[in-house]
Amino acid sequence: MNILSLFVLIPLLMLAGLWASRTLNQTRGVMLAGSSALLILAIGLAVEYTNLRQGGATADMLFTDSVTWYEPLHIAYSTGVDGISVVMLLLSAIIMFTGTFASWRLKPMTKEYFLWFTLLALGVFGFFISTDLFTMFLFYETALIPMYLLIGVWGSGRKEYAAMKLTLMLMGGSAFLLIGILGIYYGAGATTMNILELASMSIPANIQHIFFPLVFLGFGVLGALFPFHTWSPDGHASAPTAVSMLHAGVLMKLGGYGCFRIAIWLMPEGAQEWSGLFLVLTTISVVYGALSAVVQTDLKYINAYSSVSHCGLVLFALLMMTRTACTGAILQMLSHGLMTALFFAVIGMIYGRTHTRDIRLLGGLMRIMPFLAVAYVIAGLANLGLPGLSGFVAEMTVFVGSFEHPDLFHRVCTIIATTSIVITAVYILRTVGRILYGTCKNPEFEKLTDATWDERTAVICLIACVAALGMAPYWASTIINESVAPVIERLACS
Amino acid sequence: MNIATLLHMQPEVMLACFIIILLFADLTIRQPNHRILQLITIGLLLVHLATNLTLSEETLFGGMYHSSPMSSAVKSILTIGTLLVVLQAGPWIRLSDNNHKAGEFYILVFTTLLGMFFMTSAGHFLMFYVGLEMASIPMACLIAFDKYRAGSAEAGMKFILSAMFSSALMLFGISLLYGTVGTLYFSDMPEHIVGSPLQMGALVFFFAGLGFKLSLVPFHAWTPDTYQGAPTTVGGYLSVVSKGAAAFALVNILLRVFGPMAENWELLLSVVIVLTITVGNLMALHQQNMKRFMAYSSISQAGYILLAILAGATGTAALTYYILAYMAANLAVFCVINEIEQHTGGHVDRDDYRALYTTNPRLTLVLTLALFSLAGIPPFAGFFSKFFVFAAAAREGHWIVTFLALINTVISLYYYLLVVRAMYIDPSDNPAPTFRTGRLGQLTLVVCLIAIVALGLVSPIYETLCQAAMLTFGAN
Amino acid sequence: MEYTLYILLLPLLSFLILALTGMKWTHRAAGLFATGLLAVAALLSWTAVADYLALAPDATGVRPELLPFCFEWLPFGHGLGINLGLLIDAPSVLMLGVISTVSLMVHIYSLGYMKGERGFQRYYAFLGLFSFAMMGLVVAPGVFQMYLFWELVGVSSYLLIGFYYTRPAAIAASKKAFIVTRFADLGFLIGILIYGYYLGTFDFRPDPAALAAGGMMLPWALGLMFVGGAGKSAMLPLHIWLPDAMEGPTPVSALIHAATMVVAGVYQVARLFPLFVTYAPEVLHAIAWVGALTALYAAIVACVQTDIKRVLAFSTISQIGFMMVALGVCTSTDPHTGGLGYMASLFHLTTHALFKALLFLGAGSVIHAVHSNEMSAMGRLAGRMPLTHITFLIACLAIAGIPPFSGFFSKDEILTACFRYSPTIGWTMTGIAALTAFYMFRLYCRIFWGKASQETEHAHESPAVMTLPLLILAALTCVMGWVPFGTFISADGTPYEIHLDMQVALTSIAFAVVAIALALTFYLNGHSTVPTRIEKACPKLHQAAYRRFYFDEMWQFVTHRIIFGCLSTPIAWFDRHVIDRFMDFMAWSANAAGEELQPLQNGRVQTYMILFLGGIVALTIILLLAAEGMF
Amino acid sequence: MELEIHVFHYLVVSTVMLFCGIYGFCTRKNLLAMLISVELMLNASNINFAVFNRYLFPGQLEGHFFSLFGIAIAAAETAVAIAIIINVYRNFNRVLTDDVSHMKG
Amino acid sequence: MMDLSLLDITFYATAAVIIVCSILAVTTGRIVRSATYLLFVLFGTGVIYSMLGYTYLGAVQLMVYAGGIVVLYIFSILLTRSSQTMRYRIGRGRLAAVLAATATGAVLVIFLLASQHFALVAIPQGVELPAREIGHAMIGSDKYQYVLPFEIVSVLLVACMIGAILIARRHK
Repeated sequence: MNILSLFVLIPLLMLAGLWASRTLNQTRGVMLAGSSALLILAIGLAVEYTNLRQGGATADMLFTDSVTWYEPLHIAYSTGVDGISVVMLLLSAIIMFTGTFASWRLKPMTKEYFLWFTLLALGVFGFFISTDLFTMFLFYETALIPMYLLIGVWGSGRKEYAAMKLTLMLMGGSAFLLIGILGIYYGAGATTMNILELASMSIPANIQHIFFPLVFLGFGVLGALFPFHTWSPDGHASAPTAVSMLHAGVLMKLGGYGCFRIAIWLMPEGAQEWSGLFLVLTTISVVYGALSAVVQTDLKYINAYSSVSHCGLVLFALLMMTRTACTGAILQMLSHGLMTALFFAVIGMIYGRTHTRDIRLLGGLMRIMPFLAVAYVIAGLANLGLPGLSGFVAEMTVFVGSFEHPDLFHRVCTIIATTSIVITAVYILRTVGRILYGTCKNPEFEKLTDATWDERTAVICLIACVAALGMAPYWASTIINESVAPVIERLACS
Repeated sequence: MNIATLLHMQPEVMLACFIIILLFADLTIRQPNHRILQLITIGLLLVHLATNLTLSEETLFGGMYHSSPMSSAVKSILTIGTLLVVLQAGPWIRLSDNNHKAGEFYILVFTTLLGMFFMTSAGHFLMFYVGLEMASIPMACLIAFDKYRAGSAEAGMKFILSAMFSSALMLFGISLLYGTVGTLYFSDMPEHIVGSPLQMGALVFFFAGLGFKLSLVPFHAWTPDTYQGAPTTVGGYLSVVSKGAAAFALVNILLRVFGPMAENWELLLSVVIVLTITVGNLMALHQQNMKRFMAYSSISQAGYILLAILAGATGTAALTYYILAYMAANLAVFCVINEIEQHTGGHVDRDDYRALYTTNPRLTLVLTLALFSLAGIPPFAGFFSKFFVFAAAAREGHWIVTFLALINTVISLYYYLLVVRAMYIDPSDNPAPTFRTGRLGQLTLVVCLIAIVALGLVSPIYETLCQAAMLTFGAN
Repeated sequence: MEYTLYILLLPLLSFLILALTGMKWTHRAAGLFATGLLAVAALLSWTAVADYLALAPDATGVRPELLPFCFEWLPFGHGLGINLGLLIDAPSVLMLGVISTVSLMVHIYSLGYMKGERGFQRYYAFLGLFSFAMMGLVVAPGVFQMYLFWELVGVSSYLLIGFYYTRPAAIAASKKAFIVTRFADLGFLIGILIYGYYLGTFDFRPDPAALAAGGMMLPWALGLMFVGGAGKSAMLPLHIWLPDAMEGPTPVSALIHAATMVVAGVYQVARLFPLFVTYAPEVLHAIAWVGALTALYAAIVACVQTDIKRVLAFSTISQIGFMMVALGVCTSTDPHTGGLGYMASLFHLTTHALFKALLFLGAGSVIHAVHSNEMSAMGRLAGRMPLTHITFLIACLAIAGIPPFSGFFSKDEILTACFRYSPTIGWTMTGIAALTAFYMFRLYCRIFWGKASQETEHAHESPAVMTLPLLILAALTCVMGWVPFGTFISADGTPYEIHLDMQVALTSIAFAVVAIALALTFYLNGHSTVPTRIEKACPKLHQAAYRRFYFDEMWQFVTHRIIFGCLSTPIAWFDRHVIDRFMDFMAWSANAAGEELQPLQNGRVQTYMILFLGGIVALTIILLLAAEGMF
Repeated sequence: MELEIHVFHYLVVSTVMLFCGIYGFCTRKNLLAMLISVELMLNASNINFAVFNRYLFPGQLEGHFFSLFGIAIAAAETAVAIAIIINVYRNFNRVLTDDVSHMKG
Repeated sequence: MMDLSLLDITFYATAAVIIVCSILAVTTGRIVRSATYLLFVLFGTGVIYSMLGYTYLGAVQLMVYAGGIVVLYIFSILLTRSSQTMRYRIGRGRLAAVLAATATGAVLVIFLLASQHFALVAIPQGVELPAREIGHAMIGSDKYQYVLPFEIVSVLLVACMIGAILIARRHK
């Protein structure tokens, strides 16, 4: 039994356990045990992976394994991880762990909620461990659909609309994706769906030119690529806390990861051909998202647009196709995942108390709920790229890497993209100033309490991770950088 | 001719014997006998399923009858479908209006099934035609089975008139074909098929007849009215078993007879696929009545089935697999609709399903998963079947059609989610009361559920079908 | 000198401990704890200064640069990466000494000033963070570390300005400070990117080969980096945040917005000075003009402000302008031939840090006594607050350039350097120096003399814990000028003997004395009508100066009207109403198409069969046409 | 004695018959009248089979038998259709398509 | 101008009757007449079968259709009082659509048939298809023999009978 399969097996066991659970405490127990197990597993994997690498393992992917599944189509359940997957798995495990705590007191239908939640996590983990096109796609879609119910049933506001919009747009993206996958498979004349083997084949350039944009767009929708990002504000605004966390924290990363792992790695020539157009779109995403966030009045909208901007930066960096930029992109995924989860967690907790997310109605929370307020500030600072927190590391890597591209057009795009850090500061500080500082505008709020222990656990975990990545980025940066290398080499050859 | 010949067509012969057994049972067992008859039918179908193991290629009656591993597999699938339909018929057939007609119901079901068997293993157009009619005419009786319900009568009328119209046109098409070819044996025809204009016309006329059975746009219009009016159980039967047989018959004839005209029928199919999926989806958006809704859903599903046919020999395994996966999901949905209809006094509107989760969580879950499977959401069977179909079509280079079909999955997801939304999200003042599903109903749902989950994850099923397809059509 | 690491770590420790557990501490314990840690850090810094100066210079008189600690923090690949470490050389130890000294003074002072304030622990935590960041900035061996701590400094400044977070003005000011500097930092960042790309390193001392190859892009890199420096150092037109930053507690203003953080820009240019001089002299001279303009502008505005902290803030801007000018007028690294300004600038930076901190702390003491920032609430405080008065006077004399106080010496060097570069700039700076003397004494008079107000009735001298730092700083101000600064620090590291250019010195003294005299006549007794009359004579000018020449309004216009009004709001609208609507439209059109198709399904078999027939006919025709090759 | 009529002439007759049937089916509102029209359509194909068989492929009796079975099946169909129409009449009291079109949309 | 033999004339006369009666059957306003015209068409078809030498087929045509089905029609017409409801006609728009579709279809089919260029063949008259041959073909199981469909049709007819009775039977 491969260690990686445990990432799928544990959620499956959790699903069974949840199904069987009869009381609220049993449900929580299953979730706690399962998500802790996953977290430990992810950490263990990270340690083991690092050891192996230091021990001189040079294969592109480690822990590879493959079980033939559908012989006629060469579909296999193949697994394998490189540095990128390892950090993504770690991220997912962290978010799932904290998400469990963030929804500790969720009502009603707690059991069902966690069932869907775990199914979503199953999809995410499966996606990151897979190296088979079909299996990846399978897990990808598995992760998408629970969103509908999670938002629709447990969400708030215009939840039905938002849930439907999100699901349909993402599924629309996956329609593009599927045709792209088939294009790769048949275009390469392949006898395998394993990415590692496909990467060693060469797909004809004309095929790449057709299917690269489809795959990129397919994943790009999930990565909030302009102009297909509009599901994100509504979806995030309506989703319950932990779902926002998991969605913005992990699910949106599936987009970036897929773009890198499938679109760019397998179709380098297509990537070169199309990078111009997509670069423009992602640059727009970066600036546009940030500018839109400036005038929003709903906390979650602000953060959703901020996610558009930050995830745009991920795709932006990937398209720069330099090693440093791609490393930066992955770091940005990691960092954005953590800090945006933190953000959504805190926003959700504030919303749970005040029942409003309108920044015009909030104020003076620093005095009423200092813990949450401080957490919010930290999340905000991480978002605007304060050194010592994760955002800085990621953004700097992205910018330095993007600037490595000697082309003037790329340079201009980079410079335009850097302006987002100023705009980010504007909307973060505006929000902080409005809701945390100042005086309380609603006497009702004076009675509100600060975070409970479960919420504190979630928030502290996330802050710790954000700070850890921000202060000691060497490990993450190095293992990502190593793993990015094969892709860049392939790009360079094309 | 000898007895051995009959053994080679054992599925059909057995089925014919079953009809006689049922006839006698119906006459000899005292009324009300619906429960016993149901059990007998189930038993007979199980026996049939167990004994249907022919995997060799057989040509009997001078080419009139042709069975292949694939047709054998299809027959098994159809039998399973029928079994599931019979299993879920309980709550409906025991109604006081119907319980004395149970014998007729099962006989008619068997007759139509027999017709479909002949349709799928025909080697001659006459056989095919007779099989087709045998699958249609008693079906009309089944549709009009609730004869004191206006809807059922109306549906029966629409079905029989449409069926006659389409079969007349198809007959005309066959006659034209005969005029150009000079024979009606499938195996002798391809050498005379040259793609002359008259043959093209004949192809379209013939295709329309099967398009009617498959409810392809623009030959689909009877479908919603019929599904809505027909007894729900029959609706399920019609949507799955009848469609499956027609699909296989179509691919069989297109490949065996019209093989030289592949270019023509690929174009024909492409147009019809896009129309079918799109129109089916668009029309389904506005449906409130669940049966009608499922009718449109089945129209759009037929488009995907056709997509597999478009892939030709490559697609046959995907086609059969698709039918299987579709059958599991669709019959689960119809079973749930039927249960709710029978337990709430005929409520079949989507609004009646509001907040169903609060009262009947398990039923809701089954329905949800079935709908997800229909929409092609992993890890359910529908996802795999759709993927295989798309893969087959893409492999044959039908990228644009595949792409349009894929885009359409998004629309279909929308309307399936509307149902899910009604059940989980929308509030309701008086949701359907909590009720217990009967044993056989539960069994149906469990079987469907297992199929929905396991069909995709367990690969040997598809691989077996692939082998059968390879043996039959030489496709790999 | 490995212990220098602890100079950084101690404030950080103070920050971390107070931030994580501060709420559980008593005010007194927290304050003493932080102060104690900082005192140790300060002691270590002084030791470091001493140790460094004790190092034997090499043959040319240059002291070695030490790198006691360095590690790769974040690798980027291609040999690039962010290295964190400590670069110990003359400017950095000097800065360490200055920062830790002022910071210690402020820590001690705040024990009294902030007594009883809500969030006292938080205050000390932030002070610790700031001290850590500022010292990290000055010891940076590379430009990226500088940027990193630069941002941290910015954020601690933000947190401290917004310390009174329930006051709307403080919130707005903190936001403004951060965003304006952040905007400037964008330039810094892009500069760094260019620097790193073309020179292949982020170190301050790039490889000569790389310099030769990538040197032509260096003016851009340096110019853009200076934008960052200009933002931090409140150069025109990015100065607008500094006056508003006075909303923070006064000791904070003393530490951050007078002595240390705001001179980061100067320090940055000084750090990059060799590159500036060699590869981008034109940028350097542009900096000089920016500095001169800023100094002039700020001095004029300072003359008419009535909030004492604002006056001090503008004076700070003006003085930083002096430092910038000093750097900008350099033409070589040799202090004897054209590199004098470098030494002068850093000298002035040091003296200014001390006397400006003194001024602010003194002002804080006054504010503490009268509970107001407005001049109108003060007057005749000399008797009531003798210690404050004396120390404040010393500082005023220092800034006015009256010997023997420290300001005189450093300013004199600056003016000398200016005159060497160009008489125009020399005379301009001399004039500005006179203006400085004028407005400082206006301030002095209106606080300590002039008319008494109601608030002054109950004013009394501050506690010892506040006056002690004043006295220490005053003492330093007195002696600092006599330090042979040039022997320790010069542009190329070689010792330089400071000698007064008597002509320049006398002129500037004369100007200063006249200006002081004028100020005393106008404001000493508080009855002179001259100022009012001048005000009346040119109301527009006065108004303009009072409103700081409408820079805030301009920025307000740019940010609110253009960024918010013309970009953000339309984009948000566009997103909701065009892009999102387009997605909705697609859904809607599918729905509408479905509805349009409904009539076909009219329930009549005839219609269905017409459709059927029509379908057959159409399909046949399509097939025929296709066979004819029509498609 | 030989009959020398071009096949085409028969085909014209059958085609006209077919389309008459179609026309009738689509224009009539009475269900029985529609059924009568369908009879015409079915009959048309039968003629075709017989004619093709006799004229073009006289060797075997395929068309002949097709016609024969066609007649039988048509009869069966008609019987069932009439039964259903009678049932419709019982339910609706009328046999007009306009009345029997409650299900639509 | 080709000269017409008696047989030709018989054929064309029959064809004319068939066409005219077809048209009348679908246009007449009285349903009983419609059924009668249908009868004529069926007779005409029977005549054509006979002319082709398929006397057996002609006989079946007459017996099953004329003897069975048309009678069934008449009964059901009376049973459903259909004669009263024949006045309802479809709207003009739809009529135009039907006419257009029908006419296009007819033209298309005739065009297709014409494009095939069937050969002109003469068939001998008076040569009947022997009933023995038909019988052999009907019960044989080899190629060109039809016992299997024959048997199936019997099952079909049984099923239809059961179904029709089920539907039409009035009481429980």
